[in-house]
Formats: sequence, structure tokens, C-alpha cells
Amino acid sequence: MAGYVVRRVLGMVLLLFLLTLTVFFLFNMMPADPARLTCGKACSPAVIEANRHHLELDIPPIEQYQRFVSGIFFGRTFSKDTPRPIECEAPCLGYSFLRNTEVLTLIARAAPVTFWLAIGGFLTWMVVGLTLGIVSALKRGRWIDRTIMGIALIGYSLPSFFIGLVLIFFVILDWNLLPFPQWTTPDKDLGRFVQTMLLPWITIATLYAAFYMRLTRNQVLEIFGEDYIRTARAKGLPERIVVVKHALRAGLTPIVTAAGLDLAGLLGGAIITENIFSLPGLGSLAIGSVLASDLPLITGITLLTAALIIFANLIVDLLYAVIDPRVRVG
Amino acid sequence: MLRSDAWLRRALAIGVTFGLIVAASGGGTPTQSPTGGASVPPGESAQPTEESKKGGTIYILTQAEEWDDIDPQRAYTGEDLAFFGGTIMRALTAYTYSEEAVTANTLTPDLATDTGTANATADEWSFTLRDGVTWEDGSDLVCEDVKYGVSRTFANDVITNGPTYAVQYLDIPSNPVTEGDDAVFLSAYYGPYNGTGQDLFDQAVVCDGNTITFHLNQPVADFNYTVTLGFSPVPDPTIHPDLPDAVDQYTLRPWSNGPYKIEEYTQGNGGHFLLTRNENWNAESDPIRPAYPDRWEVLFGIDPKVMDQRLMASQGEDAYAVMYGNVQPENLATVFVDPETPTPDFADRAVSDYDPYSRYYWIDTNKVSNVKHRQAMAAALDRDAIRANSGGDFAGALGDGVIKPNIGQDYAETGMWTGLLGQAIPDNGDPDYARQLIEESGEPMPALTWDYPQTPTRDQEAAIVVDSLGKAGIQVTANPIPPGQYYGIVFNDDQAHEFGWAGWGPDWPNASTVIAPLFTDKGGWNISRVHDQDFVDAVQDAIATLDRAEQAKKWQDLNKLAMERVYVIPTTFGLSQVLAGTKVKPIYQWAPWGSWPYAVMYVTP
Amino acid sequence: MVGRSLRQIVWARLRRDKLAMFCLVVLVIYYMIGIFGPVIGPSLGLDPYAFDRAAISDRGGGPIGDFGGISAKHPLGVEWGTGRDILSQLLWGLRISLVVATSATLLTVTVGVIVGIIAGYARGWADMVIGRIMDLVLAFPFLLIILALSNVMTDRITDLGVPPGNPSRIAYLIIVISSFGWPYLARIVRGQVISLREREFVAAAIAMGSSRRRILFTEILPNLWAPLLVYTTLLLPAYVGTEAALSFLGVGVIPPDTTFGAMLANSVSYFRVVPTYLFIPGTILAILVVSFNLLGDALRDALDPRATH
Amino acid sequence: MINVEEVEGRAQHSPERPFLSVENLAVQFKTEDGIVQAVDGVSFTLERGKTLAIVGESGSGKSVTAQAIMGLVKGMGGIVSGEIWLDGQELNRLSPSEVQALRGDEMAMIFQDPMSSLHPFYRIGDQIVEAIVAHRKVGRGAARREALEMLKHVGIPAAERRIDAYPHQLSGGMRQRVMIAMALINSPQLLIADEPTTALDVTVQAQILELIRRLQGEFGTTVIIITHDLGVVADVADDVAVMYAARIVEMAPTSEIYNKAEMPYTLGLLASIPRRDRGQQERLDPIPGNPPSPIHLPPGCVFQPRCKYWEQVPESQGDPRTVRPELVETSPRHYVRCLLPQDVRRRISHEVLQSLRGSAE
Repeated sequence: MAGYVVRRVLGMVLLLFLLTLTVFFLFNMMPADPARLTCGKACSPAVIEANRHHLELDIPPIEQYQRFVSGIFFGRTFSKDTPRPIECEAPCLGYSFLRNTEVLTLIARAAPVTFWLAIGGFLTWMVVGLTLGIVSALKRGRWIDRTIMGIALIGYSLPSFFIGLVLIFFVILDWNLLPFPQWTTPDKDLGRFVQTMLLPWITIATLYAAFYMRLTRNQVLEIFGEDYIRTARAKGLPERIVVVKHALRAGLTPIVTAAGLDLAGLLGGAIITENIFSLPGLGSLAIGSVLASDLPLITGITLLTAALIIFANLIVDLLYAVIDPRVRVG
Repeated sequence: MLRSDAWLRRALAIGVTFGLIVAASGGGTPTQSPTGGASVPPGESAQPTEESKKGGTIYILTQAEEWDDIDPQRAYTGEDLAFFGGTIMRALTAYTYSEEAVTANTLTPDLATDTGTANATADEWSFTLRDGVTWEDGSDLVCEDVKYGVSRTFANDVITNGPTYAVQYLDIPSNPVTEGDDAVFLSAYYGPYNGTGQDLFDQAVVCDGNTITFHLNQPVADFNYTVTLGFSPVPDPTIHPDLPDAVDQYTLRPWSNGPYKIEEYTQGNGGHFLLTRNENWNAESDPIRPAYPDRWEVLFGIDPKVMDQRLMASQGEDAYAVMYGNVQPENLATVFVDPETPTPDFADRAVSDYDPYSRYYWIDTNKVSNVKHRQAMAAALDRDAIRANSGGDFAGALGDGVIKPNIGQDYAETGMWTGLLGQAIPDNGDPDYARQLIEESGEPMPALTWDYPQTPTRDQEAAIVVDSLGKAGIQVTANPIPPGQYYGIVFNDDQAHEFGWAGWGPDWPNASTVIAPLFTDKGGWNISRVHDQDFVDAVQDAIATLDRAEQAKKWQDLNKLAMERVYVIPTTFGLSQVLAGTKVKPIYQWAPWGSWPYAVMYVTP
Repeated sequence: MVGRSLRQIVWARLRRDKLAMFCLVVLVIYYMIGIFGPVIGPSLGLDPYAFDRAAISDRGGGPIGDFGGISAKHPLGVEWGTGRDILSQLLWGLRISLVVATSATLLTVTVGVIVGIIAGYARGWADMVIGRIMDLVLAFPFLLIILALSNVMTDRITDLGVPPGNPSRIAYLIIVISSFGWPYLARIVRGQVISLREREFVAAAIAMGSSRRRILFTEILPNLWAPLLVYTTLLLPAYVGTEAALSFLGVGVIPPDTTFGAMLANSVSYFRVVPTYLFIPGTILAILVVSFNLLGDALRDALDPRATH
Repeated sequence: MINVEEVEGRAQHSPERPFLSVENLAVQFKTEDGIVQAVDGVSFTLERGKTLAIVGESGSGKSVTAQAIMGLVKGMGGIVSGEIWLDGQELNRLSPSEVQALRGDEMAMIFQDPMSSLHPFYRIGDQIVEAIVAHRKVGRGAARREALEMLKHVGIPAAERRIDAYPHQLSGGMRQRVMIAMALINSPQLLIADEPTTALDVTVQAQILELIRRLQGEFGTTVIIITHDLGVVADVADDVAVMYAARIVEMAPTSEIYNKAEMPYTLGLLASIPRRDRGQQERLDPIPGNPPSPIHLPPGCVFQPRCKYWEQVPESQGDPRTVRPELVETSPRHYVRCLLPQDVRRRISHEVLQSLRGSAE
């Protein structure tokens, strides 16, 4: 087990390294000239040069990369040789000169929104997805199964932005059931928080729930076809034990692991949903940074979200090992 | 939000509004009719007493997620300056608060006791500060603070984005370009932080008691307008040790010398900017700011569609809110009967008026060097479709140059569409004549790419450009660019294409702030890459002309010349529509910045 | 499972599945329209680029008439601000959506199969390296990357000689979509190959000393067609959706051309006033994707060996 | 001993029944492709302590028959008709919970693939203990000791260590021994072994069969062995029932089957028995074609399409393409389902068996 864990962790570290490298150099191909962007109307080549220097764009990319990475661990100081140096403590994901703020601060500001969006959506879809999935598996072939699967199919066929827009059109504009989404934290104004998040949650949940219904259904059917379930029955075990102890443990793991990854992905920011409901989450931040070609910010967000997924991957693998001895031993 | 209208405002903020506006007489040419906004004439509405106006909070809804720049020397976005100027950032001179554009554009003393006095040659200007002006900590605002503020403009390694008229006009030699970091600085004076060349600056800007004197390197007849821009005071750290000039201070919380001070500033969608009364502001020292509301609260990151909905509903707080931006196209028909008249429901809270900007297409005169080719492009363009696409009558009038009628005397019709290009050209373009012009050019028309900051509306505008020029056999490819990156890209010679979208407004009511920036390198907004020495000389000559009427004539001619050579293709003289809650007054577009008259606004019970 | 060959049985089952057949028909129609619509369209007076100034009002540029200006001339109404015909835009847009989705799918499958086979067959370090690359690719927030790189990459593609403008942009879409899609498929193929290569017939083939390539293409590939077929059928609708989402976010084709995603994105501004802008493209898109998925499912069930006795 | 009623006839209830008596058992599955008749009118009886081998190709319905007896078919959505009398109890009428109580206790089953039949996530010891506590009030400690005993008994070396192993850590033979241990742990009256050796290699096969036979002796268990390979049953079974297309086509004492089989299909099976002196690959397959699809059975004799001899059926017997033969007693305790006249059958039988011996020498 220990050896396995070590292997996976090392794997993750390697991956993270590759990640930073790729991201960093990918985005060094960005078209806009960040120096020019920070330079307003009265912009002379001299000033652009100056800004390029103080954005540290005038040093070779490999060195920029080194500074970036060391910044993550030891922090760094920007525009050192200007009269107003900017301190950025570790972990320093960079400094957005367009917004005069540390990237980490910006991310920290947006993170809660995405967090609530993700968690709410996650719970909704897990509950709905699993229950309906199991139901339709047990009722396989009956009309209820067909209905549920029909809904699921449509649910995951529709593009999420279309679902979101339709929801806005009817619920907010046409029926005036909810006010326009206006972000607030649950502690400040719970009522408005729920009113704001309801549709985003539904939008996200629709997509995933549909997927999880199908996954769960297939899993259940799959597992009940397994020989060892037949064995368990042949042993004369009560059906309850057969289902709970034998079927569930084996059947649920793929679902749990998938859920882990999806949640991680979502925590990285639901670009489209946040966009549609104008929620100030990581997704919106990401889009904003792309539009303003705020290089440090884009890099920071990409790294963070990707790291989240890689980390979730690790957790999931370890989880597998805990559950399935074949992974763990021999 | 790439494709959301929301980005329109952002694009304007980043692009167009590097120029500030001062509109003179509301125009009055056949192509457009002046509209004094939809506010209720003073006579009809029962005027509340001064006392009853006091108190309350005015909310400002904006789609921006933070200020572009809040630093007195860096702020350069029209609406922002109007707001800061009315609340926390006083200058030597200011504009008058009036519904009438003419009156509004006349200068009035602010920090200074008068609107400044020039010597005979107009290359030396002095202003005397009022007594009793204080900073928010109660300490006196002194001449050195104004001087220190101006000096910061020269530190162009840290003070970026801001207006640089101080560098252009003050009598300090520009930087002898040498090796190394020196090349960074525009002037021989490196600004207060570095300090190099401090003596030169001290000679150019002299404080004598309460009187500050500026020595200029050329005659500037309207320098007292210039000082409204980037000349605001900043506490001189040597005199105000507890009012430091630090990065986070001036990017997030500059010190106030106006009736309000910054209580809280959180950026981003959901963030807000809260102003509360500055107890140390002394009303006697401020003749132009009645400072009615107790608080101003700016709410950031509000989706324009949502903004419209909230203001149209005008419930709760929203009744005390004004919009920072424009009414979205889909709601125009709901709010207005026509560009002059709001619908009854919005009679006393919607305004439609000419904004300060001329929209135009720049043409890289190096890439499209043949003037006939440029004329062909102008002739072929379906300007009528473009206007319709951006809102028809609500989008404003078709433009005939870069100088906009509401600037006043500097405007004259260029006749661009009535024969200047050889023959009259209909609003929807004349492909045949365009082909003819290409014939005459003797060269094949090059294939073109049209750069534009992407919004859904402008995606359709792109379609119009491609289609209408295509009718004249000019092959165009549209190249959408994320609004935030737009000017970064089109100013980069390697990445800019043949022509593209742009907009510009003057910095004060003098076309020197239009023609010079747009068509000379020194001006800094020369996307058309015009390198014509004669033209540069003519501009210099015009700037130096002290007789305003004569100067106006020269601007008119240069405007006409630029159009004849088609440095740019003017599209529309923009009209913009704004909306306020039911309980905010007064409602009109304040000409100087094409903004709300923040300083005089109040809430009704 | 006896008597008839797998193919026969699959086809027999599909034919019995009314819904699947219906979807098949729908899809054929879609493709027909996608292919021939723009060819026949003009003769019917359809032109997605023609502006109809008469169809929009001078007061804000909105369409004149109800439901986005639906009229004999414009059966589905006109675009806000330009008066371009919605029906025509849909026809032309469908073609682009289908081109992108279909070619992206083919590209993905090709790459995925090749890489998957190599990984599964080679094992050892090659497998390891490929595995890591897949992890990396799968970890990326692909929407963000696609957005961030769209301009620069499109230019690169243009530099490679692809015509500038939409051709390059479509190429970019196809490339990026598939370059983030192949790992999933590669994993499936890899798994299949690994299990297949253990089976006797491969062992036998190796024993008989046949070359690696022969084994790959004559022994292993033929056994992959069933899972591939299903995956492909399910990949297509996914990609139609992705393309729409990307255009919705502003990546992808630009005017005068358009796609479902772009039209829906534009609808956002107006659908409170003109709901048809949202519902017409939305419904048409939904039908397309749902049909694909239904067919894919039917195919999966039909190919499911467990369902056969 | 064996006593078969007319298959299509009603089963009459005698007060004292044999230990196991299956009467007119039929199983149907509904599938997308239509109704599958997996078992059709199977009847046989089996005395306590004896061994019956059910032989047939895969899909012939032999496994389904076994699972029907175990009461596992209903769980799989099958429809079971007919009667299954075990020790005086009719199982088909019992409630699911009652059958469940019998399963693993009165009757136990060993499956074909020990790898997939053992739960991969649990230690083998625990899986056996589970079987014990499911039926008896025993402390876990005791149960574990019992399990260990049984593991030793089925000949698992170093059982003390192996008891905590996971299935994937054991060899195929070991796993099958574990399965057997699990099956016998509650000393069931009836043990059904469904292809217990097919998944194992030849040497192990012998061991496992030997083990089963030994244990049967010790516990006096009644055994049904299901296999597709007549070879393995030779020295294990007392009687052999050959199934084809959901039906029993021939049934007789083992020696009778080996020496006097009459049904052409059985002869085919005999011919396909691998011999030590024949290599795997050159094992000849004298039965041309494939078994019929269970959905569309031939209207007449289900074996006719593959039968070399059907032309030899005289008119009087009826056309094998339309007439379904019945199971008839051709000699004492030897039942055959075939339209060929007895003399013809015996002649064919003689020739085939001769040729086989011939090729054996």
C-alpha cells in the first residue's frame, strides 16, 4: 500500500511539474502585448519598454518560468527596481498588473462563489442521479425506467447554456418566479443567496444528474450480472446483504470516483453556467482574464484548476486502492 | 463575457474613453438635432428646498468590475472622472453644472480662486489656491500638493495610462534618449520617486505662497482647460507624512480633498465602492459641490441586461440608482418613443443625448497607401446598415469626420459624403463608384482584414463591412479581438491589420485634442499610422494659434483634409441612452463628460 | 448467440427499434440539409448574408412584426439589427456545425485508436509516457485554454496556408476539440487491446510468428469495431454540443457566417423581447443532439453481448 | 434409481418421493429478441448420495436447469414452471425467503469460473464465514476455525495463511477448492457443480473431480455435475443425462452411455472426447453446424438439422423435420429421444463406437 501511495504521489508531482511548464509556455504565445495594454494613450516605445521590463517580459521565458515557480514556493517581488516594488508572499501565483492585485487574492475572492455553485449542484445531481438511476435499474424495461432514461437522455443532450437560458426565460422573465441573479454570500442574505443559486444549481445538476442516472443504472445492472453476486445468492445470503455488502461496494466505486473528478472539475469554475447567470466565480474570472489578456491571471487560474483535477485524480486512485484489494496488494 | 453586450461598455472604457469629452453647444447640423435630454424643465417640477435634498444614498450600477484607474494622475475614463471630480478629486478648474451644454462647458474656478491667468504669449499660466481647502485628515491642501501631483505624471514608469499633457506642455526638455533605463522616461525629469531632473521641474512649476505658476514650452491658449486633466493635487509626502503616496494607496484608495472620502473598495463582480462624507471638507471652500447625499455606493459587475431590468423596475434601493453605461438595444423601444422622447413611464428618468464620441474606422495608411483605395473603401461602406445595426435612430447621426458637432466652433461639415470624394455617396454606399475609384488607382485593391473588439453587435457590423465592401469587389476578412486586448493589438504593428473599429472623443472642447492625437505620432492615438510632416506642421501651427476662431478654422480644414485623404472612415456621431431610478434627480447628460451631473445630484423622498 | 452473424443481429435489432430508426431518418435529413441546403437555398431565395433593411425598425434595429419578424419572406424571422434571414442562417449554420462535429469526431477516433493501440500493444515505457500525456491533457480546463489560444492559434493555422477567416477558425475548432477528446477514446481502445492481446488468437498469431503490424490490423482492429462504432455515434452529438458551447463563448466562426451556438449567444441580448431567437435554434440543435444520442444508445444496446442469448 | 415419467405427460405424485425429483421443469426468459425457452419439460429423479451428470453444449439449458433447482433463475427474471421436489419439499412453490434459507444449507452450488465467482474485495476466509453465519448461530471465531478446517480439508496448503488471502492471490485450482469449501461448509444434502473444471487446466481438473468425489463419499452428498465434456464424467457419475436445445435427449447409467449410446447427438459428444493420445487441435468434431437459436427452434426434431442420419428415418416414424420425437425407454433405465427405429440406432451406435475405439488404438 505504502509503496503504491508513494508511486502515485510522485506521479502527481511529476504531472504538476509538466503542467506548470505546459501552461506557462502555452500562454507565452498569447497575441496581445501586455506591456502595450498597461500603457495608455500617451504611449511611447520607451514607456512600453519600461512596462515590459517591469512586467518582467524582457527576460527569456525560461527565466520567467523559473521566477514563476520559485515564486510559488518562496514568494517574489515584482518591479523590484521601480520606486514602488510589489511584495507577493508565497504561495505567489503571480501579480495582475491590469487589476493591481495578486492573482491569489483575485482567485480567493472568486473561489467562494464557485464553491457554493459546485457543492449545491453536486449534491442535487448526486441525490437525483443515484436515486433515479437505481430505481430505473430495478424497474428495468418498465415504463418508469423508460421515462427516467428518456429524461436523462434529453437532460444530457441539451447544451448546458441552452438549459440555463431557457430557465432564465421562463422562471425569471416570463413567470417572474425569481428575481435576477445577484450574488451574495449565504451569511449576508440567505434568502437572496438561494434565489440566486437555485437556477445555476438546477442548470448544472440537469447535465450531470442525467449522466449519473445512466451511469448508476448501468452499474447496478452490471453488478447484478456478476458471478460473485450469484455466488452470494447461492450461499443463501439475505438479499439485503447481497445488495448492500456485495453489490453496492463493488458497484458504487466507479460512481464515487467519477463524482470526485466531476466535482473537482467544477470547483475549477463552471465557465458557461457562471457566464449565463453572471456569477462572479472562477469561471467568470477566467473568462475576464482571457478577454483582458491578463496573462498572470490566466496562468494562475489554469494552473489552479488543473492542479485540482490532478489532485482529485490522486485521491480517487487512493480511494480505489482502499476499496479494491486487487489494486492494493499483489 | 465574450459575446455579451456587457463588453460594449468595457470596450468603450478601455478604448474610446482614453479621450475625455467636453461637448460644446449641443450641435445643430442638418444631420442631427440637439436633444437636451428628457429631463423635466425646471419650471414644471416643484423645486425641493436645499435642505430637503440632503441625505440618502445614491447607487451607481456598473458592469465594470473595478475602476480602470482611480489615481488622480492615471484616471482617464470619462464617466469615472466625472464621478471622482464631483466627489473626491478636485482640480484647479472645473466645468459648470448645467443642463445647457454651452454653459456646462464653460470653466469655473474650483481649487483656484479664478480660472487662471496667462501672460501675453500664453506660455505662462498661474493659478491661486483658495483658503480653507483641506485633505480628508484635516491638513491644509497647499500649493506644493498641486505641484507634487503634476510631478507624478513624469514618473511614467509607474504612472501609466494617464493623460500626459504636463509632459507635453511644461517647459522641460524631453529625454535625451540614451542607453539603459533612461530610455524609459519621456522627459528629462524622471518624476518625484526617481528624482532625476528635479531642478528642471522646479523651474517649470513654481509655488509662490498660494500661487502656482506653470512655464510652458509653447503657447497654449486653453491651458486652463488642460489643468482639468491629470493636474489634480496629491498630498506631498514631505508635507503630509501621514498621507503616504504608496502603491496600494493610489491604486486602491487615493486621499480625498472633496466632500466625500473612500470608505470601502472591493473589486470584482459583487464588489462595491462606498463613499461617505468627508468630515474635514469645508463647504465654504467649495462653490460647486452641494454634496447632497450622505453616501455614494457603486455596485460593480452588474450584467447590463440585469441593470436595465432593475432600473426599469426601480424597486427598493434601485429607485435611488443610476446606470453607468447604456440602455441595451432590446429595451430602447420600451424606454423611448423616439430618440428625443422617453415613453410616459420613463418620462422623468431616461436621457438620450449625443455622447462625446465619434465612431470611425481607422485605416493603416502604410498598408493601404493608395488614397484612391481608401476612398473606394469609404465609398463602398454601407454606413446606413451600420447605423441601423447599432440601434438606428438611437445610435445617433452618420458622421462626416472625427470632429463632432457638439464640440462647438471647431466643427464644420466636411462634405465627405457630398462630393469631397469626387461625387456624392449615398448612406448605403456606392459600390460602382468604389470600383471606379479602384480603377483610377491604377493598382489592384489589396485583400483587407478588419479588426474589431468583439461584441455581438459588432459581429454583425463585421458582416456588414464584409458584405458591403465585397459588393465593390474588395475582399475583407473580419478579425474579432477580445475587447480587453483590442488596443494592445491594433497598436502593435506586427498584429494590426489594414483597418479596424475605433472611437474617439476630445479631452476638452478644442479639436487639438482630436486631430493631434489621431493623426500625429506625438498625439499617441495614431492607429492610422499617418506620417505626414506637412500635416504635423499644420497641427503644430493650429495649436500655437492663439486666436480661437482662427484656430477653429484650421481644425475644420485639417478635419476636412484628413477625410479627403480618408485617414479614417467616420461612421456615426454617437447618441447614447441612460436610465435612472425614480427617486434620483436631476436627470440630464452633463455635457463636459457626457455623464450624470454627479456633483449636484440628490434623492427625493 | 448463434446462427446469424453479429452484424445481422445488430441490424435486425436496430430495425426493430422504431425510435432508433426514426432518429436515423432525422439525422439523414439533417445531413442532407447540411449538404444540399446551401446549394439549393439560393434558388429558393434564401441568402444568409443579404441584409433586409426593410425588415428592421429604425428605432433600435429590432425586427418589424411579431416573433422576430416572421413573414412569408422570412419564415423564421430576421436577425436584430441587420434583417438577415434566420432560416437561411440556420441552413448555412447547420452545415458548419456538422462539418466541425463530424471531422472532429473522425480526427479524434483516428488519433485515439492509433495512440490507444500503441499504448495497449506496446505496454512498457511507451504506455507509461502516453498515459502521463493523457492525464495531463485530461487535467486541463480545456474551455479556458481553447478560449485563450483561439486568436494566436487561428493565426498560426492561417500561416500554414489555410485561408484566413472562417476556414482557419473552423480548422482551429476541429483541431482543438479533437486534441482534448482523444484521450478518452485512447483509454477505451487501450483497455480493449490489452484484453484482446491476451486472447488465444493473438497468442496463436504471435506463435505463428506474424508481424506486429499484421497482428494489429488483421487480428486486433477488426475486434474493435463494435465499441468504436458506439463511441463514435455518441461522440458526434457531444461535439455538436461542444461546438455550440464554444461559439456561444465567442470562439469559432465569425460573421457573415454563423452557427447554432453563435445564434444562441446573440439571442441572449434579445430573447426577452424576441423569444424565437432562443427557441428556434435551440430546438433545432436539441433535436439533432437528442437524435444522435438515441441512435447511439440503441446501437450500444444492439451491440451489447450480454443482451444476446 | 432413475424413474422418468413421460416428459410431456403430467407428473403423478407418489407419497414417498426420491431425494430429488424434477418434474416437467420449464424455464422461459423474455428478451428483446423474443421469448427464449431455456429449459423445456425436463424431468429426472435422483436418489440420495448418487451422482448425476448433465451433459450438453453451452446453451443447451443444463446450467439453467441447475440454477432453477437452486431457485436462482427467478432472480434473473426467468419464469419457472414444473415441480422441483427436494427431500419432500416442492421448491418452486416456496417463497423466495424460504428458498434462500435452503440455499447454501440444504443445497449448494459450485460455479464454472472460480475467479469471477468469488467476490474480489473480500478475503476468502470471510467469504466462507459469511456462508456459515448466514445459516447457523455461530460466533465469528468458531466460524473462522470451521472455515480454516474446511480449507485444510479441501486440500489448501498453508491454509492458516491463505485464509486471509484475496481471491486474486490464489491459483485457479486453489480458488475452485475455496469455492468447494464454501459450498460444503454447511454440509448440504445436494451439491450442484456447474462445469467445475472447465476453467482449469487438465491436471488440476482431475484433482478437483477427485476431491469432489472424495467429499461426496465423506458427506454422503447428492451431486449433480454439469459439463459439456462427457470425458470428465466417466468415473464420477452414476448416471448421465444428455441435454440438447433445452431438452433431455438421452439418459442412462454412465456405462450404458459409454457403451450403448443410441442418440446420434450423444455419439457425437462421445466422439469429441479428447484422448491422451490425441493432440488438442486434432480433436475431431463430428457434429457439423451449430446448435439452433433458442428463439427459432426447428419445428421437428431439434437435432435434425445437424443429424447425419435423419434421412434414414422411415415414413412410418414421421418426418423429423416436422415431428418432434419423444423421450422413450429403449432398454431398462435407458431413455432416448430419437425418431430412428431402435435397430437403426443400435447399428449406427455400434459403428461409431467401433470407429472411436479403432482410432484409440
